[in-house]
Amino acid sequence: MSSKKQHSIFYQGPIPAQKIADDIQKHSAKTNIGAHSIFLGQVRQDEKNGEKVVAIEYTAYELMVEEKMAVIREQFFEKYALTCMHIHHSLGRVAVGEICLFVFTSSAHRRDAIDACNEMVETIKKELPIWGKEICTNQSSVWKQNN
Amino acid sequence: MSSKKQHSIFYQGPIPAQKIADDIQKHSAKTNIGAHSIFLGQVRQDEKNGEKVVAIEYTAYELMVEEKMAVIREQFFEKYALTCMHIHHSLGRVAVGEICLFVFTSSAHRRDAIDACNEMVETIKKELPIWGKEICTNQSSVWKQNN
Amino acid sequence: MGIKVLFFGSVTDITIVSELSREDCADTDTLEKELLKQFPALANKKYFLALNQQVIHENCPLKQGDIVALMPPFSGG
Amino acid sequence: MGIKVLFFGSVTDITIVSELSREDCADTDTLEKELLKQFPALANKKYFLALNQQVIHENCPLKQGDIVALMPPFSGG
Repeated sequence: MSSKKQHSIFYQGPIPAQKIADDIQKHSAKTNIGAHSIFLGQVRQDEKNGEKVVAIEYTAYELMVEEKMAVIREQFFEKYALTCMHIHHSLGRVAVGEICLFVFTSSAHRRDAIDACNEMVETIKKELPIWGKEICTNQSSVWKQNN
Repeated sequence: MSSKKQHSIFYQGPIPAQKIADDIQKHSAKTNIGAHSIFLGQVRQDEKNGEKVVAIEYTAYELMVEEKMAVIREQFFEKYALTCMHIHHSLGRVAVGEICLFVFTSSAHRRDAIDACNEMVETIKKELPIWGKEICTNQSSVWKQNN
Repeated sequence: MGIKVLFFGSVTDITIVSELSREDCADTDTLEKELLKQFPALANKKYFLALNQQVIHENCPLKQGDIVALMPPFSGG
Repeated sequence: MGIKVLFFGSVTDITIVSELSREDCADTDTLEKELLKQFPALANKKYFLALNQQVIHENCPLKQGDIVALMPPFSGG
């Protein structure tokens, strides 16, 4: 439960709703927390070339992600008065409707948790070497592009 | 599951982490969702006049809250491209470490869910006739003030 | 049916009761004067008035069945 | 131990393999030229280079044990 402990952000397959509940529950012992901010990315049923997306397959340069996250984590704890910050990103196949990203920040007062959560979502999308491949109904695939 | 259905935002006592998981899980069927933003208010162990807060007791002008929320909800669905928005606020006693507020917004693209969630938290604190009374270890109490 | 008066939050520290009824009252200014007589400590209290769940900022006529609420600053969340 | 080259995302559509080794290579410019000879379609591909998990924007000398990665724009989240 140490707030700055570094462990892999990667989760094999979709992130279960139950894990989110368990993580929230764990924080009830931290009585200096007043606010939690959570962002969840869910795989959306887009259409690519007329075919429906059924899943995204995620791959990553894991070693580089871990090294970058260690630096980013330090920066966030310097910038924001956070009690804790937990980040989980799926690897492998995540079907439409399932959760692929879980960002969870906590603080005494709401602005720190909210602002850190928002900035972290942007940082993950821009800075981390992770790639999503959208798999369609006809087995065709399209590499995802972030905006 | 209709996104604009109006029902009471009030929840008797603390909001269980399990309810949050169940609510997230329900949204996996909505395949046009790409992003969820969640804010949780947790009762913090402040000190008041040298006494530790052990709980907050919430009361509300329930009829007025429901009427205001119906208007606010319409405004939010006009302003943001939301798939759904769910708000739960505790009534009665919520102990330190327990959840008293749960704001949950969903959208196709992340900005709508995130911005709506942030604005809703501020709106709830400013606009809704709800009052919190902080109960301290020695049974003394202090009416909570929002900043 | 009269006029119902509701008290919320720290206002109830003064009124003790959370609700009372008036047989009749011409307007909200008159009602406030009567309440101040009954609960003098309200004079030092910051509160808003709501008439039938709408915050009001000026004197409003009252009719049978109206609900007036005395609400201190909100502190939800 | 040589130099390890890693391919990610849409770059692997061109290279098919996700990893290969070079016995020796003077610098990243030289390595890129060799890779372009082996995989000509890389010429039309947008990608960044990372040397030992750090994005690089200019030519860098290579030594035994170095890891070079070819990474197309990120699309996590």
